[in-house]
Amino acid sequence: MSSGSHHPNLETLAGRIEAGTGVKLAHCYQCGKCAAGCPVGDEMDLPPCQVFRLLQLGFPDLDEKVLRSEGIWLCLACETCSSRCPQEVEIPKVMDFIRGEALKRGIAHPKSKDILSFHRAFLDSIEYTGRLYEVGLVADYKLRSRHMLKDVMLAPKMYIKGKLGLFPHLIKNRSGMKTLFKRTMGKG
Amino acid sequence: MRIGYYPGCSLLGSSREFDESTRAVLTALGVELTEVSDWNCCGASSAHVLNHELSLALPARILALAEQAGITEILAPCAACSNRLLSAQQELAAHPEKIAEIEAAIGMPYKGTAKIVNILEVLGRLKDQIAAKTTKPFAKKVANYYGCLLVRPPRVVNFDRPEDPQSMDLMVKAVGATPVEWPFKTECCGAAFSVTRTDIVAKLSGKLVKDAVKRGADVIVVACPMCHSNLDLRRSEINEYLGEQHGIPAMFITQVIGLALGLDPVALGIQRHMVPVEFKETAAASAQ
Amino acid sequence: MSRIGVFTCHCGENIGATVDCAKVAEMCKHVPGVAHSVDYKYMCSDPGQRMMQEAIKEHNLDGVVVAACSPRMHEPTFRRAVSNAGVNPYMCEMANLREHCSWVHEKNDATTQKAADLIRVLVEKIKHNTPLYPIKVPVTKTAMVVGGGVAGIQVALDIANGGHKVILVEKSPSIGGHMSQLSETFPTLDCSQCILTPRMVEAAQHPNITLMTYSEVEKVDGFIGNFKVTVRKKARKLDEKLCTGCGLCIQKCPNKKISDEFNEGLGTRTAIYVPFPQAVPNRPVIDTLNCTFYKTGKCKVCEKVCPTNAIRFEQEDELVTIDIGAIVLATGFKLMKTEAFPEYGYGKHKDIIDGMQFERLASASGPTAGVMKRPSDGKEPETVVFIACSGSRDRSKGVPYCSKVCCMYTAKHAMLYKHKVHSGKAYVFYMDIRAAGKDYDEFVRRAIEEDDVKYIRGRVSKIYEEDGKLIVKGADTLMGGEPVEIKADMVVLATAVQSNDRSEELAQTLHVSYDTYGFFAEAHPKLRPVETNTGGIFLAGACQAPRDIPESVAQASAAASKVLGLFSQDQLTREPIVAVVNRQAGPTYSYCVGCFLCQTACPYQAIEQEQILARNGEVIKTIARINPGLCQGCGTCVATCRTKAIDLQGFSNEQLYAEIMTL
Amino acid sequence: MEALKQKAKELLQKGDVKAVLGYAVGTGNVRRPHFARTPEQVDRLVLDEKCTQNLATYLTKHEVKHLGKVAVVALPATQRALLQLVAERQLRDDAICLLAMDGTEVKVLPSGAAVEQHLALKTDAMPTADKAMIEKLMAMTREQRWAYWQQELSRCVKCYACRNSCPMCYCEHCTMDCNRPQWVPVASHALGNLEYHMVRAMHLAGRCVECGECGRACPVGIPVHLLTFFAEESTAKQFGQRAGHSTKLDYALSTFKPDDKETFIR
Amino acid sequence: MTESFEPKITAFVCNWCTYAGADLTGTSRINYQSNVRVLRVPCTGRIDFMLLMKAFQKGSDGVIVSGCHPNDCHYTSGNYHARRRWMVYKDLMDFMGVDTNRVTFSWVSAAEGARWAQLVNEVTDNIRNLGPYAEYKALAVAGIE
Repeated sequence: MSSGSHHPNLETLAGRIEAGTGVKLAHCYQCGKCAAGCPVGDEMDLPPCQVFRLLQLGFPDLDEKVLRSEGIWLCLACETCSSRCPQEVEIPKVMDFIRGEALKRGIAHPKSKDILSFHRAFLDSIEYTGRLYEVGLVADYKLRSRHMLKDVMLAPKMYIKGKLGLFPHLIKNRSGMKTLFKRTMGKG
Repeated sequence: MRIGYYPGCSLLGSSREFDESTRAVLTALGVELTEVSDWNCCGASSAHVLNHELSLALPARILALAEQAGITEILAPCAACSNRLLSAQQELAAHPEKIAEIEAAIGMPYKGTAKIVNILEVLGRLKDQIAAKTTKPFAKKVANYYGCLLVRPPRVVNFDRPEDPQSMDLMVKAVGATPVEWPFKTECCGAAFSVTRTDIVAKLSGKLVKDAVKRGADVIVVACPMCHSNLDLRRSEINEYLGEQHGIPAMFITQVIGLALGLDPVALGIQRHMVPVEFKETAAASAQ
Repeated sequence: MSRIGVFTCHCGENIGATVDCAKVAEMCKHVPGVAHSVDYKYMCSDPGQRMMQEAIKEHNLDGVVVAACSPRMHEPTFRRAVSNAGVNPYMCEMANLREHCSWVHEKNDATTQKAADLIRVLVEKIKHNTPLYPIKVPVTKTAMVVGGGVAGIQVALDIANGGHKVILVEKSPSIGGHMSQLSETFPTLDCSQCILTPRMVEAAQHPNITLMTYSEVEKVDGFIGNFKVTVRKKARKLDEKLCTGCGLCIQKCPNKKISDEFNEGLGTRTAIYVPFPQAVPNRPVIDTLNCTFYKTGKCKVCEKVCPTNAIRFEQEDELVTIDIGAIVLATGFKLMKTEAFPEYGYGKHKDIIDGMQFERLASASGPTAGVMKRPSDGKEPETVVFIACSGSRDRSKGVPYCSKVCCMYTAKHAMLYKHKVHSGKAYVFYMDIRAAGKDYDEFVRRAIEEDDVKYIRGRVSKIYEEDGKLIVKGADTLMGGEPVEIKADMVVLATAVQSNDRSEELAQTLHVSYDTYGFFAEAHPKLRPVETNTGGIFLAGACQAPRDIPESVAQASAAASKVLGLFSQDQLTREPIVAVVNRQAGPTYSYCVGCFLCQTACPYQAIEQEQILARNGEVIKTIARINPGLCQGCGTCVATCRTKAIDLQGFSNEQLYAEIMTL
Repeated sequence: MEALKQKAKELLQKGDVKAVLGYAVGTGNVRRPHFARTPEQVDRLVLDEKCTQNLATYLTKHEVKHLGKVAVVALPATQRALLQLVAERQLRDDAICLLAMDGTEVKVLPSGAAVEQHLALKTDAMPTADKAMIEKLMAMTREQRWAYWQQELSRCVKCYACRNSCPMCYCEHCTMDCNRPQWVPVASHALGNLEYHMVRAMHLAGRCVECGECGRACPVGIPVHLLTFFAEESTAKQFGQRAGHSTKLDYALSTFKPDDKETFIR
Repeated sequence: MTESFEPKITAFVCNWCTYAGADLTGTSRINYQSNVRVLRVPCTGRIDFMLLMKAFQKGSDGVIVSGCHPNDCHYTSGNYHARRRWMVYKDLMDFMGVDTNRVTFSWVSAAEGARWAQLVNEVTDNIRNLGPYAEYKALAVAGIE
């Protein structure tokens, strides 16, 4: 008679987070241990516990405050928080999810641009070659981020140390890689 | 011992010496490495940020290739790679309903049977042999730096203990080094912000370098290419941030063992570091 | 041929308005075996009962069906009435015409027919009823209390003062438990030993109390009123009767560097020792794991110096079996150790201690004589951080529950520290302050307002050592998760209260149920809080869940009152609704084939083995026997038995079969 | 075969056992049980694919118990039966001595523990034909199944051959013999037959060692073993406990887990 | 037959939960159909599967078996044993072609008066739709004659 099964409400962000990551926001009881141990906690405008608090209430304006924050882009996924969380909440999974949500809504924090450029350049690199081509990645990142001068001093040194290949490593089955990206990212 | 080998992208480029020293040491110990053919990038540090499906499919392709080659155990020296492979494998084991979609994406069957091991696990099995073959004891004071991805999240990696891990400490002891007691073995170095937020990397890695020196370490030993990049490639930024000049080298555990086994430093890629591997005469060293 | 009387009750309008009671009575007259059938306005009234009793005599009835309300309501009433008229009470059954018929159905013929059906079924049942007699079980009026902490002492004293014998069993060498280790107690800050030791002495000297210290319960047989408990008296290695407790052996023992359990490892003791100066009984024990003689075969200094020659190196454990009527479990708790905290250094930092260690540091009788000195270097700590909820409310540490006492004792600790080190700084990291209790919240406020203890709402993520200080990395969630870093000299973890070691083993020995965390389970969380599901076994104190002293003592007195209630009768009277195993003449002896598949089906471990012996003592057959003292009459074994060798009195196979065959 | 005889003789000669129970050739070239009490009688033993009977059935009989310790030529199902009989305290562990074939080798299994170990290496799959038949029945509509069993059971004459051949039907006083109350009608009519076989299957759920002896024993060819097989499989599937795997009693229907999963209780 | 068919329903209920729950139905004056006849036993653990067979033999068109919810058994575990027995028995009945739609197992607590009424009504309606249990009745008649 009684049904114990629980279905997340997909109308709410909290519900979509639960459906997408398996993390139930209500498990967070605001002890702050995540914020206390976070290596970038003092850099964040919203530390992880605040992110959870704002999302827990389910008010759209508070959700948006989170999605617009810079802090969510600073999460390094170092898993310090989740491995110490007394409630075993997988916080980095939620961070991944809400970054995606912020992008989808087009309200990601302006400072996320650099970080995003890097990740996009990274994935573009492997989409075409199968493996990460570091020189290409950095060049591409510079174009995207317009930080043209960054690290110009480092490259020659690395080249001397034999750490920079001039040509990308291509895998054989590059069409397979294309398919893989197409089926997961939905782009071709 | 025969074992599958997934070097990952960093080991082809910025961390070549990790690849070189891993191959050199394992060959010297009689381990035969079978490289996964036509492997791709695992997507580490970027795929999971942008697309969850992709962060499953990239590692799944590697694991499927390994299965096809009959590999039952894969060594992924890069901590980020081994972490991503394990995460994907466990998620697919917990959600078998996702496998069909992943198989379609990678265009081959996926079973998820190969066991993924990190470099410390493999070296740990060979510890007695390493101790026995040590000809040039590495008589240094060592700050063992494990970083995040080797031990966290504990539910995924299930390796060593999540705080104050011991495996690398035991390993360096086996080759004559003295591990220093320090609290930052698993603090984050800034990882993927190496390129984008060098300021954060300088701050986080700076804390590590400073404390290691303070506690009397001669060298910081790592088992992760990302950690190494931040502690080595980014040293000038670190020193600039700290306003102090720290020349303490950062070495891969495989290099340390290689030196102890008496292998050629060049074959171990020692010369590739930005911070030169040079030691002051220390008490520990002169005692030898 | 049975002579059964049927008495149909109108229950005023309650039945009468819906069911045609007169018609029912008339219909029942024609049921075979019914000798008398009438209807009446109120059967349960005095005239109603009298009428029934007269009818029994007049018509010489041997069974009665009262068709009225629910048997759960008036079965005892009518069975008593029938009994007073000289018919066995179990020859009376009730048909539920009210709750199951008139109140729930329309007024029509079908409802009246149903009423008659319900009666007919029971008439057939009664034809197969047999007179049953209440089971009388003698009661041994001696109680055993397991655990000699404050709860156990209170139970023992209350029962003893009620005039009954008590055996108080304690596993350690002295009674007193955790309370004897405490410095002061909240919320009054009175000295723990000052209030406890008089009770300990009172228990030791009470003529009705026998102390069995350094002893453990090994085995329990029997049932309520009739337990047989085997206690292992561990060898103290001395003759307690000869020993005067002079302490010379302790002074002279050369082995002085053993970590002291009573001082939570913060002090040392000798190999022959009493746990603490006020120990009751004041008799030492030899710790054979650490004693030089047991390790090397040489020493025996204690034997040489003992003025009464009381040392007995060859003494062995002794097993004693005692008849007991009731058992009270008061085995207490343990605290989670600092080793359980990876993020706080796995217990490797000496200056990170648990709450009980702090009690010893603060205690005037402790290793520092109550002077605040941190364990690592004996310096006075200038900054102390207290962390509440250490391991409690922490599912990653396997303890999702609240340990209940930490909020209060952490406030007390901070206060005690501030009273001893006036210039010191005390910080408390907490999640919620749970100070529900008389004068409790006022106490916490006092710590904050008068003793200037800084409360920070947040958990601590990591503690590490740097330059002789402990760096405590926390966050203040009231400031939006702002990281807070405190350089402390000592950190006190209010670690989780857990069930005692081996509590599950003890529960299994006693057939008492326990929860996921090893705490003993009460029979009902609200209405039977000190009883267990096993008759005659009761609970007191923190062995059931985390409890503070006032609660433990209250629960102890409650458990004692239950025991005294049980002991107020010479015999227990139990309903004869129990299972029985069929017996026959030889060569069959019983339908039971002795497969004992029923044994695990019984929730009460009431199924025993019985050997049928030949004259020469040879075992002919082993069959099941139901212990009527333990059986509660559920009948699960009956439905499990293939040979129908077990039957349930009052709900027998024949009775139920007859009922169905009447449908 | 010679190895078996050799072992049997050894056991008898050493006085370890009083008799060896095995198979011999009976009239019409059938295999019948054979008690060999002397080395000479051992020579009549045979063991081939025609030997199917579960000999465990005999060991609980008074007459056999009086013989003293008996070694049994034990097929896998016989081994399971013996373990279950020990678990149900009908045989003493030290009264067991089995002669089991392990490939071509003869093994003496002198205790329950040895049998457990021996059996642990084997997988006991239900005969394919029986499995197929159960599947076929389950694919039918309920009405078809009812009709099938009514048809089959209509031939039952209540001779109790199934019960008597079953190693687990050792009860001296069977439910069928109950007359107060008379749970199951004695006569072999549709109701009595259905009830008899239902009761037997329920009583073997969690206890059936799946030898199929009852089915082979039926003189009118009713596949009654499918009922007990089904009950045993249903039990094993739902609770993970199986009969005849251990000398420790682990009877699914007198144990439970608080989270046993079913779908039909409202 | 179909129009005037009133099913005969037998309920085996435990004393502590469902019987008490049915008492509460009465106390709460919740009306339900009168086809059911309740047999009281101490615990669902007491309910021998043969009682169900006997109920069908005596012409029941439907049977209800009900007791305490898991974890609420007055005898702590009788209902758990009962549940296992039913899990196997239901399978077996189905295998032998007995109509398991006519047997309803349920948990009704002492507090669920309304639920008892609802259960009885639902079962009664359901059995009324299914019609008389002719198959078994034919069997029983053959048996008795």
